[in-house]
Amino acid sequence: MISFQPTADEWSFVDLAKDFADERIRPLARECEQNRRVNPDLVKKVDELGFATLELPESWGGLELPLISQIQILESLSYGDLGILQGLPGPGDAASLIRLIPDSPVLNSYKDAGRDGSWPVVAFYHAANAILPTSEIKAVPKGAGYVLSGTSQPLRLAAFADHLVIAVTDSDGNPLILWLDKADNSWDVVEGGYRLGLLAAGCARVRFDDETVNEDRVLAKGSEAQDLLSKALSRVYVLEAAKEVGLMEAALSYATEYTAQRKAFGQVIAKFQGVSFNLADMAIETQAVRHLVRRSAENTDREESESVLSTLARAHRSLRFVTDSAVQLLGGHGYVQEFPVEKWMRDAQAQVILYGREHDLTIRHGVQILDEPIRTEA
Amino acid sequence: MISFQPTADEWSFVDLAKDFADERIRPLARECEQNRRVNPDLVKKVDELGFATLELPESWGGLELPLISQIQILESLSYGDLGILQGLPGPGDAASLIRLIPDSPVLNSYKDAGRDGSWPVVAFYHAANAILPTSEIKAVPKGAGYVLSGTSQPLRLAAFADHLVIAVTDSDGNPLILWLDKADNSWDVVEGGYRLGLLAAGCARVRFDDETVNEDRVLAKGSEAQDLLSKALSRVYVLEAAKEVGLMEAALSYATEYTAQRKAFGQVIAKFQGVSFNLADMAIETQAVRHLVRRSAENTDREESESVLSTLARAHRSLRFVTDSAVQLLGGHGYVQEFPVEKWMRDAQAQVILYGREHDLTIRHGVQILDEPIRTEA
Amino acid sequence: MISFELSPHQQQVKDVVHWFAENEMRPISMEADKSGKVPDEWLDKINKLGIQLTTSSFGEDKPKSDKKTKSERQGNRLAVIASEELGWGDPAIALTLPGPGLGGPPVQSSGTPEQKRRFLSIFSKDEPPRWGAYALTEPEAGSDVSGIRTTAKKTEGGYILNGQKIFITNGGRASWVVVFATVDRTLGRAGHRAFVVEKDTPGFTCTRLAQKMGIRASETAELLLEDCFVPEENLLGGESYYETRGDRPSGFRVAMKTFDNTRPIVAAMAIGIARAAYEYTLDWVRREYPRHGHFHHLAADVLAHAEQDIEAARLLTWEAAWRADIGKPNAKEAAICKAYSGKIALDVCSECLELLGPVGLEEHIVEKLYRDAKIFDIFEGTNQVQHLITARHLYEPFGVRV
Amino acid sequence: MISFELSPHQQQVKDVVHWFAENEMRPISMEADKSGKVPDEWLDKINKLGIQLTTSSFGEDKPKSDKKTKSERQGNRLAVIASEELGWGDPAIALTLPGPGLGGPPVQSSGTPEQKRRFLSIFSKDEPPRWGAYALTEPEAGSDVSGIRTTAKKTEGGYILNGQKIFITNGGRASWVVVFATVDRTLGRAGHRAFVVEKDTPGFTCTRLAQKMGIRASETAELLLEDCFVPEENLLGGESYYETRGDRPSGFRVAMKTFDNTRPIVAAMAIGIARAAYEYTLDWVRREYPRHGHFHHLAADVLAHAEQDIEAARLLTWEAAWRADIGKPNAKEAAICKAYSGKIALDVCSECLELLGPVGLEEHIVEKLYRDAKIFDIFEGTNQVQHLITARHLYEPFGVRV
Repeated sequence: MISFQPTADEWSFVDLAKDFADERIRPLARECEQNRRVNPDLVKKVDELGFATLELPESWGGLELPLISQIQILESLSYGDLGILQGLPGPGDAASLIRLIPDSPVLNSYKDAGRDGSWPVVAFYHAANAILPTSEIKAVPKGAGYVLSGTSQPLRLAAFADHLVIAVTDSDGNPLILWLDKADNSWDVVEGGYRLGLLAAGCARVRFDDETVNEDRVLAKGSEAQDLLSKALSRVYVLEAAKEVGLMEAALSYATEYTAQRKAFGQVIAKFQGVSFNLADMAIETQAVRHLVRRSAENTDREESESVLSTLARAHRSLRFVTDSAVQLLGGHGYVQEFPVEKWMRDAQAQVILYGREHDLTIRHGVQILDEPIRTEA
Repeated sequence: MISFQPTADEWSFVDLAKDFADERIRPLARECEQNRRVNPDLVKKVDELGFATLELPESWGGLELPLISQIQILESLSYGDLGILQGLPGPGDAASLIRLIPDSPVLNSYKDAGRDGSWPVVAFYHAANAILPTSEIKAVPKGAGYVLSGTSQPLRLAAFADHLVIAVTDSDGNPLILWLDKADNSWDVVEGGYRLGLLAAGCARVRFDDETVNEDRVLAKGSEAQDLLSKALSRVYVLEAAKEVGLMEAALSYATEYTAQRKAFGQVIAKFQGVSFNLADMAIETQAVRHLVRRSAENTDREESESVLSTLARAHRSLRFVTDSAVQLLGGHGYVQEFPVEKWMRDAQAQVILYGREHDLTIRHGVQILDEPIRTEA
Repeated sequence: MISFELSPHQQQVKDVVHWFAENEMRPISMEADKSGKVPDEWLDKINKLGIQLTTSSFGEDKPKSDKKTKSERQGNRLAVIASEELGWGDPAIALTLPGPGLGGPPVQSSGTPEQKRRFLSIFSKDEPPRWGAYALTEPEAGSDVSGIRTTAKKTEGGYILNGQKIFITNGGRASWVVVFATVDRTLGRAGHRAFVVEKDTPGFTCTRLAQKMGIRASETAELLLEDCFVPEENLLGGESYYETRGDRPSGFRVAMKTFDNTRPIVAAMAIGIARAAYEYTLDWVRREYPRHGHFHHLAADVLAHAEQDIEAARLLTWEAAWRADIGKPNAKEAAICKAYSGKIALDVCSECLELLGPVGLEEHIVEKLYRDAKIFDIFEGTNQVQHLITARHLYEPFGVRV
Repeated sequence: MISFELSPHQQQVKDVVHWFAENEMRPISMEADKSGKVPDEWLDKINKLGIQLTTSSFGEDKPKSDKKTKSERQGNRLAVIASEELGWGDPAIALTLPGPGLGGPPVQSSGTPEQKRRFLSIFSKDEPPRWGAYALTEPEAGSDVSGIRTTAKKTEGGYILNGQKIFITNGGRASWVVVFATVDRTLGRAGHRAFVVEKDTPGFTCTRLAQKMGIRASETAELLLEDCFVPEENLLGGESYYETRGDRPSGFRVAMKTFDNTRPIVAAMAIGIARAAYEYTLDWVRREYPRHGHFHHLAADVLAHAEQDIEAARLLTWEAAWRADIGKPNAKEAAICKAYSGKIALDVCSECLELLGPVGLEEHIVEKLYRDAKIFDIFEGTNQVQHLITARHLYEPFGVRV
């Protein structure tokens, strides 16, 4: 039955998230950006409320929510500040891997480490989006293990990471996923002079200098690794797209209130030609993407992930449009740091850079369509 | 020296064209569409005024104008009605081929036939844009000649054509351009139930049923043919893009006048939210494309054709936008045939269909850019 | 629970209507466009089958409908599901299906019991096919009510109407037309009245049928009211309806509110158009395009965008319908889904034509859909009007009216 | 004759400025962005070389300018050619080059001979670097003049100014600022006056410098005027200028008209930004991307669009400058080129960032250009204002004002 009605549980969790975003996250956004790290008290509070473990399995002490529920909560949190959300320590994108193989013995030590509810930081490197041979990580089989070398592109959370997930195709052409622990393996963290956005998200490159990795660090190999990565990325992409919707909503509602109340030349800005149409377009885009994300979440919960790539691509495009429009509607005030919208536009651009190329995602989805049998159902 | 000033000669020719477009072409647009053929008196007048031979060489009795001059005149004529312009008999796109090799003996009989100023109709088939093996014309070498078979996609002027230019790659992989005369060769004309646009332009498919073509019909072969086709198409694309600018200008000025004068709810439509911004966007697009076409014309006159593909692609996109916007600004009146804009939108869509795929043209230009050395000059 | 899966009943409605669209509408589609007319014998046959276009409660009384669950109304959702399939079949023929059409909702929502009976009962499979129509637009005003110039002057036992209406779907063939007029322009909305004007009423004529870019098989009429006497009992809601409410034009507002129900239906038809173009083109590209290289990528890019636009439009439309079903205000959502669907319908058709290339010029469903699609961004409120409504709702909490 | 080829002189100006941009600006660009400041010693050095930003007659007095031909003025064309190169070098540094800046044109066009001498002669390579500034925008009004609230009250020997100005480029470091104020709001435009307020005038303070998304090395000041006495001789044009013209605010209009000259310059800088991002990315893609497959096509598509947008923006900007040179009205063209260039500058940067992928996050010129670009769609009149101006000119022949 077609319905847009959240469940009662979702309502109450979303309410909690909204209040938390308004009262706790939004006020700290600039401070966390300046410190390039999320305020530790805030992190503690996030952990207490359970927002950090939406994706983790119950057997790990997580909430193991379906994606359709998670996206509603993440959207509300991200309304507070995407920059903070992306800088929260913990398993990050790797949570989706853990969700899929909670009983893997490779993950035991990490599982133990997080028993107290405070999870060590994991950064997730994968080459799915990699086209640059000169800056990629290579894995050469050696005995039952591997030797890693090379430098990654900038990754989220890499600057803070205690663990690394490395998903690559090894030099023999076999897919491979490794789970590394800073205690056992070493890598260098290369931080750039980031000024664009998501400055609290710990973006950095990681570099390996012929690092030997033992067999017991292999999370998956071959077609199993391929399948695992593909499923995990589908989940990650849905969750990230939901965060983008939250940021769009923030920009939309801020711009609405600003143009409704701010006067210029004796009337509120809303009444000037072009302003209200631009605002309507922002609202339409935001709502369209919200629905697409929900659809992709529902599909992925049912293990049908066909539209995820294009949904994320659309979220990227719409996020750039909506945050840019918010700056534009605020005019000069949109460009200065007393108002949040300039930060949102920078965060938005950083976000879309980190999570896959828009055109690439779309074309990959299009190729899937062309290669599939025609769906007779809408 | 950077200048946007037409020469005195251009001014006077453009003035003539403008008046002619207003007084003679525009009033006959609907009639010619209904009759699916340009009014013969109008054709005669066009011939008398020399508008039909702008591209033909002087040695052929043509005006042999540089592209930069021709585009200004074509833009003004097309302001009257693109549908009529595209249905004018004569050499059509083949004029650009003739311009490049006026002395080819293959063309002698055509040259003689047009000595009285009334040129037989030529349709121009080329496979440069062809991706559909099932509907293409094949040329198989036989002795010194060729055997043609297969059916073309719909071509402009094919329904009226006395001559055909066939530019293909033969079955041995060699580029080839043939010039056929209805007197010597036979082909079938397959007319579809066209209802979209450019209905006076004689669009049809041509079909060959193992037609033997003698050696003396070969206009060019091999790299010469390749080069000739490429140069001719550059000229054709510039001229077609200029016609599109004329149609944009027509739609822009009609929509301006309509929204400035028509009232709804007690005020002129111009004052409603969104209308004037849409109009401004139409004006900006039209002017941007006008300049790009001029730039491409200037480049092509200097035998640098690098930007022609993307200019035509942009003209296509902008033409669709501007003619669609004109319909939208007229509202319900835009959709009915008492007003010209619905026809312009249909003509526009037919035009962009006939002259190359927008995305394809853009990507081909992009590949050129990537393969060229960096231009250090702007 | 948020869900986008059709229930068995919803799926059944979709399947039945799709079957009809594919097997009854599509075979006559191109010819109807060419001749500018839906064949009478076809309409007779369809009418005998009991198939009508009743936008007010579309799917609830479908031929094969199940016993309805009491728990949740779903008429609006069924209506948009069915409308998408009809738009997929042929939008011009869909608009020509017998029934009260857009005239149904105002009669349904504002008519007296006697009026409902009198005007709605005539649509029956046991009678010849009949139509109702809805006449709001005038030469000097688009599809909004505030600019109405048609006058209604009170007289003995009724009203004298004078005015002109344009762009009236089925206005020529309709058995009756809901005509909006004003008893006094200075009263503004309080002066507006809706009348049911019956065919062959003296002074009421169809002056001409418009020639259009598309939906050529659908009749678009110009109506003229010259000293046209309409009896009191044809004043929608009846005299007492306006008297008791004094200046409050609430009855009229209900009649206007039908836009909130009809816009999702129009949006759904537009989505059907886009989907028809997309499916045809996808199939064609799979057969005709090379399987690699840049044409392959180009087609992938275009088709992925088209699929997504259709999906997004459908979800926005479902949302508007769902809100109506559960009794939530949906004016903003109705405006949004109409604005979005009207626009993407044309975009998708245009992009599909690009993929087809010159063959797309020929007698071809995509070419026809392109011409049909454009009106969906114009009628039932232009895209601009939908944007304005959307913005108004966004600004409402701040007391600002744009 | 229509031609888009640079003359030898135009080419020379372009080459010289490009050399400067590449060899003097670029090396300090990233560091200046990081520290939010153009180094003083660099400004000293540049000033000693005689390089200034004088927007009024930019290129005509370039260091290496040839003997000018009498036949045709080309200052505006030279200005946009040079400005594109400066934008390419670094827009924040370009805006910080010593000179009268945007304050120059009003002094040049409306000042008395004595004022021109007094205020414009201080910019010299033999003096320390100095700046002029232009203060129009106020907290309650964007970059249009009609909403001005800063007051000027006539008093013995001068005026008392009260008000606040925001977003003033170089407002803190400027030796003088052209301040717009009104002697009587009820007079509308006729009440407007422009004053040259000199640094350290009592009551005139720079209250703070804005922290911005981009152009961080450029100083953006908030200025406060509290009972600030400005002598009569600093009223631009002098007292008699307004007396003799009565209510006709033509002098003021001339000062406003400077937008028609400055907008193409701002547009040209935006084009320089886009070109810098494009060239960097093109070079990078050629080195790093595979030479075939869908990434190749993706890059081809993006870069072809970027190149075309840059080209179109440049031609629109050249047209606006050319019209100014030959004395034709160019307000519409100036608005169009500003609207177009301001928008595509950001678009191109954003698309280039997509091609760069995650490495684009790092200390990277394209990332910086993206942040810089956005202000070019806002200052000197937002994109919306440019659209409105364009529409107004389109409707002017019909006597309609939107």
